[in-house]
Amino acid sequence: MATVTNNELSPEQVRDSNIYKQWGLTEIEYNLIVKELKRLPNFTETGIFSGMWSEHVSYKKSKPILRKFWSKNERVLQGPGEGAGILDIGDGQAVVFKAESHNHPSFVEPYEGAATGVGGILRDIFSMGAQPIAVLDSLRFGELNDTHTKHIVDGVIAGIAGYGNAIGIPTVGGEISFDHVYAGNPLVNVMAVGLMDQSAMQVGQAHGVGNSIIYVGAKTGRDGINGASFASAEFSTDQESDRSAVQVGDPFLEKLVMDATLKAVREYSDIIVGIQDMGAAGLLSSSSEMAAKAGMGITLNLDMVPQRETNMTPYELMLSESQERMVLVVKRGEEQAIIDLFQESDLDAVIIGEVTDNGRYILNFKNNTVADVPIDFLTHAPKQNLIMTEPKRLSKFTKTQYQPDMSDVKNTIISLVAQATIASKASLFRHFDSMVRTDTVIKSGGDASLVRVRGTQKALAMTTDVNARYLYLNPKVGAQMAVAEAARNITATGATPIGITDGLNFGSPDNPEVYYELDQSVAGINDMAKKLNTPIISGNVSLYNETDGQAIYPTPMIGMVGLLDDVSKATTIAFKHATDSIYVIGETTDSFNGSEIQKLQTGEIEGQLFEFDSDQELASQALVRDAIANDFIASAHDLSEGGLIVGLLESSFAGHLSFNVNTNQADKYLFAETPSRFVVSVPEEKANLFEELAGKQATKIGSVTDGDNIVVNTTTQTVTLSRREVKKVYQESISWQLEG
Amino acid sequence: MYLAKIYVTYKPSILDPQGEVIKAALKRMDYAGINQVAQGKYFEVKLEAKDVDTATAEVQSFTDALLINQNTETYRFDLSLVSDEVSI
Amino acid sequence: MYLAKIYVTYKPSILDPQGEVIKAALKRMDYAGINQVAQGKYFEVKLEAKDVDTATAEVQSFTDALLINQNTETYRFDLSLVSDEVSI
Amino acid sequence: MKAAVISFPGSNCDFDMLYALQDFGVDAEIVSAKQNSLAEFDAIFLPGGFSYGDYLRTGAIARFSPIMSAVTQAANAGKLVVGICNGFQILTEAGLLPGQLLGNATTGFICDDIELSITNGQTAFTNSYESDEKIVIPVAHAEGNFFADEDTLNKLEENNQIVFRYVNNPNGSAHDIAGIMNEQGNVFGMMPHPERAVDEVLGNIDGQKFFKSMLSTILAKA
Ligand SMILES: Nc1ncnc2c1ncn2[C@@H]1O[C@H](COP(=O)(O)OP(=O)(O)O)[C@@H](O)[C@H]1O
Ligand SMILES: [Mg+2]
Repeated sequence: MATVTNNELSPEQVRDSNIYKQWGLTEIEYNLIVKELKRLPNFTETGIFSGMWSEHVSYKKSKPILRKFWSKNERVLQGPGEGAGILDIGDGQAVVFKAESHNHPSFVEPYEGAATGVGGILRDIFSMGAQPIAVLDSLRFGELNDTHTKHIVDGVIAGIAGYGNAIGIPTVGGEISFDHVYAGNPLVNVMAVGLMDQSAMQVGQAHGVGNSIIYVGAKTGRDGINGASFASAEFSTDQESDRSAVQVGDPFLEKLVMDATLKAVREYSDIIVGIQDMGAAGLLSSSSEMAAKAGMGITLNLDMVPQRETNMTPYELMLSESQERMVLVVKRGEEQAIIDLFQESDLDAVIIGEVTDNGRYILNFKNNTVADVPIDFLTHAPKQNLIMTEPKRLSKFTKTQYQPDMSDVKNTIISLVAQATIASKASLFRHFDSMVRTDTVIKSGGDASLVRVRGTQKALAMTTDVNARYLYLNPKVGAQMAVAEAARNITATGATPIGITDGLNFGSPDNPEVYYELDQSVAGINDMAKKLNTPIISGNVSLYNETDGQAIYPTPMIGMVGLLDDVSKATTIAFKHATDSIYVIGETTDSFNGSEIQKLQTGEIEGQLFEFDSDQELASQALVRDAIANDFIASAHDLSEGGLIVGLLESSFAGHLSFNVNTNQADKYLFAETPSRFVVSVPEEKANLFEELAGKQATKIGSVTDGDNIVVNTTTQTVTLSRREVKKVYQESISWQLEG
Repeated sequence: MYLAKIYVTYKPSILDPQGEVIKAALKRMDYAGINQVAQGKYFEVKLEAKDVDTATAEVQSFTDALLINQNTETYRFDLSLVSDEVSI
Repeated sequence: MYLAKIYVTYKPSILDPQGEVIKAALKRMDYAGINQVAQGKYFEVKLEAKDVDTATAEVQSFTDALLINQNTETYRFDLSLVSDEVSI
Repeated sequence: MKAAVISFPGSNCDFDMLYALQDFGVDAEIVSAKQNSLAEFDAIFLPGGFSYGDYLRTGAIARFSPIMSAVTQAANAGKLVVGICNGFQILTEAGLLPGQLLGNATTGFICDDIELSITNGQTAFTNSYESDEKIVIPVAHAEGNFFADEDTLNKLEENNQIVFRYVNNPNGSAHDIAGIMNEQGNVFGMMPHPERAVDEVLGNIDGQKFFKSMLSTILAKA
């Protein structure tokens, strides 16, 4: 074993200088490595352990909790553990989806951070053999009154657009909200959805002794070195120097890689043994995990790795996070066909190693062996059992619900629609191509988005949701509500929810209160997922979302997909005809703690979260799906942030009609955020049928009207609004705040 | 008034996909002698400042803050005193 | 080997929205003295040529053909002889 | 009628165009930009996307692809040559249409449904529309701001070469131009995407008459 190349530290120097600590290994972990190898690890070996044992790659801290996810039902073809999860959607077809976070890179370098997030999640999808069909996002920023936040918002939006538009996969939906806790730690989660024939399924496994490891795509540079350990570190505002680990994306190259990979899967499925994208910890984690999953070993010759820069060390080659790269395992002797296919698109495709049966991870470089370690050991970071304690704030919250100040209801409504979290995000998502591929039936701007499956009657509904303020007040119930809300959005299109991907964004797990939040959130997601029969088939964990010790709200983003068997039933939120009756489905109760109105009027979020009844939720959703299947309703919209009044206004603004309603409740209930509710409109000739189906679940509150006047009667007063004026505030508020 | 001409390029380690694509196109167009192509940005900024030191400090400050991305880009600039006539 | 540094800018009559956006951003960031901002492109091209005249002709030829759009852009360039070492 | 949809590296609306043509019963196929003949085709479509990553300038690199001399030949032979979005940008870079598409006046990519008016309803691309009909067609571009010098613009106006205009100009285009043709009337480019507006399921069929117009033109010639 050669120990020193390129003036690297010797094994003794590695030990004595404690450099492994800078790379994120603890002393206990380092000693474990020494014990297992029965010698000191050299520089490269220490580096690869630090990469593989980082939280970002190994999930060593979150795994005990993630294991609890419920991820099996009759549809699941592939659960967590591969690039993405896969669900059966009938006709021999399958839907593939997953979410990924790029929080830290997007804070450091918003454009490239967000862009490479999109690139990375798309590679997860097409490496399974699926054609990506849609991208969604879930974004959290600080409040919009801060110049730096504006800069981050602009960069992140431009980055998602820059990558997604160019590669030609529509960004069909997402969500954005703003709270001060994200000012130093924005969240950029992206979700991608793909479609495939079940026969084309690929997994990232390296079976078969002697089979070849082929490197495909961009050349390796020094970008993003240590990105994996960087993603697992907390930010401190004075640590600018750490910020060199951001990669630069090239969507043009990725489109070539994507098209060629899918062509290879179509034409050579018999000789391709496995495919894996290079994500966190690059070539290192992709190659070692493929071999470990297959119970094999692997030997790589690093001299063969295409290099963009000179004098790269083995450590750099293995840990580089250069984008747009893939690893393929191909049957021995059949490599040329694959190499030719990629070269036709002017892409590098090079044999860099082979599968072995010795269970070892061996790296050769310039005629030396620079690493030789047991692969099982490398890919299984020592478990960590962390402690959890209930956050102190939770026991201090009282049950009393906040009571909104209703002294000026009209202006309260206008201020509410101007709030960045409520106002239309169209001025932002307008930068995303939502229609390329010409399959987008329902675009951004409603509840869930809907993408048809060409050549069939089917369509896939998709959404991302989470209201982190609820989780801040109650991690478990808040998480149930996040899943419920995602499902309500899917249901409002007429589709049935079928599965979940998640993006678990939390603070430092070493803080027992944060670890508790993580545990309770997963428990809440699980509860509701089981009720809805929507298994969690993939996901992502992003921890250490803190700045100077201040953690973000617990923010487990829920990405959900639904199936609509008959696309002609697709329903949108827009009111369709004047005189249609408007109904509210579900009860409205005193639900104000954690609400938008509490935030608007007090600037704070506090108190015990209001109640959530999952049976009520299921009943409301079942009714809406039934009513849509029977063609009884013209529009359906779920109620969430801002309550009934915001829901009504959105259904009005999405089309060109107004409304006249009488809630028969006090003013404040216009703003209550009671879950499990929808607002629907029903044509006159269907009203009886609908009422019969709904029974007590629906309450008629008024009708859709022509003209500019919006009239809202409550038991205390009548409020009249100009549709044109309020719509202008709703549509332009974000631009005003960004430009102001 | 001062005119700053600012030349921004990628740091050597950063991928320059544009440069690669342009080089390939030039080769296809039979410019055989082309060895390397890098594309960067070029800014001309006119600014008022009380003296050349202030102007220099100002240019460095806003270039670092806005014009470049310090993670991936580097720059150099020339500064000259110009008449107050506005068009560049 | 020759190194050509090529500076491409819009013709004066062409509106440069990008430049305007940058100027507005700089003003918001309190760089009050900023008068005008124009954004252009900057290329560094290394090429082999038998002498400086051939290199000059070559640079003009490919810049006219590919690097600029003559409807809206103009350019100037400097040429220098450099050693054969490849990185710029 | 046989139609070619050219696929440049980075094109991403090539299949959208193919499907739209096939919906109208056209015998259409994708042709790689590495090919150099288009002899067997009656109509050539340059689709939207980011050819060569849109590096340098939109369309600048694509215009030097091998296929482009065949496209020029087809144009000179009087065949229909249609560029949508990036295809329009490529046709202007190649000099088959005048002008250039600059960055949007309000910077950034815009994807939206946009109202167009039919300025010339007597062309091979619009004869199925009523003159002065207003339609809604999606746009999706960051560089759709049509620029040409005064003389060129005057000539376009005088010769009725402006085919579509924006009702509310989204990108700063001179004379609100959304689509133009050459003097002979066989080469056409537009920034909006009619192929995204042909399918009932997607909620907009205002692009159907664009395809019907071309079909009737070709059938009339045959
Ligand atoms: N970042 C984004 N990207 C794309 N679409 C978005 C984004 N943010 C919001 N939208 C769209 O705006 C609409 C409303 O979003 P949201 O208020 O989050 O809905 P809901 O409260 O029903 O979940 C949805 O159609 C959503 O897809
Ligand atoms: Mg909703």
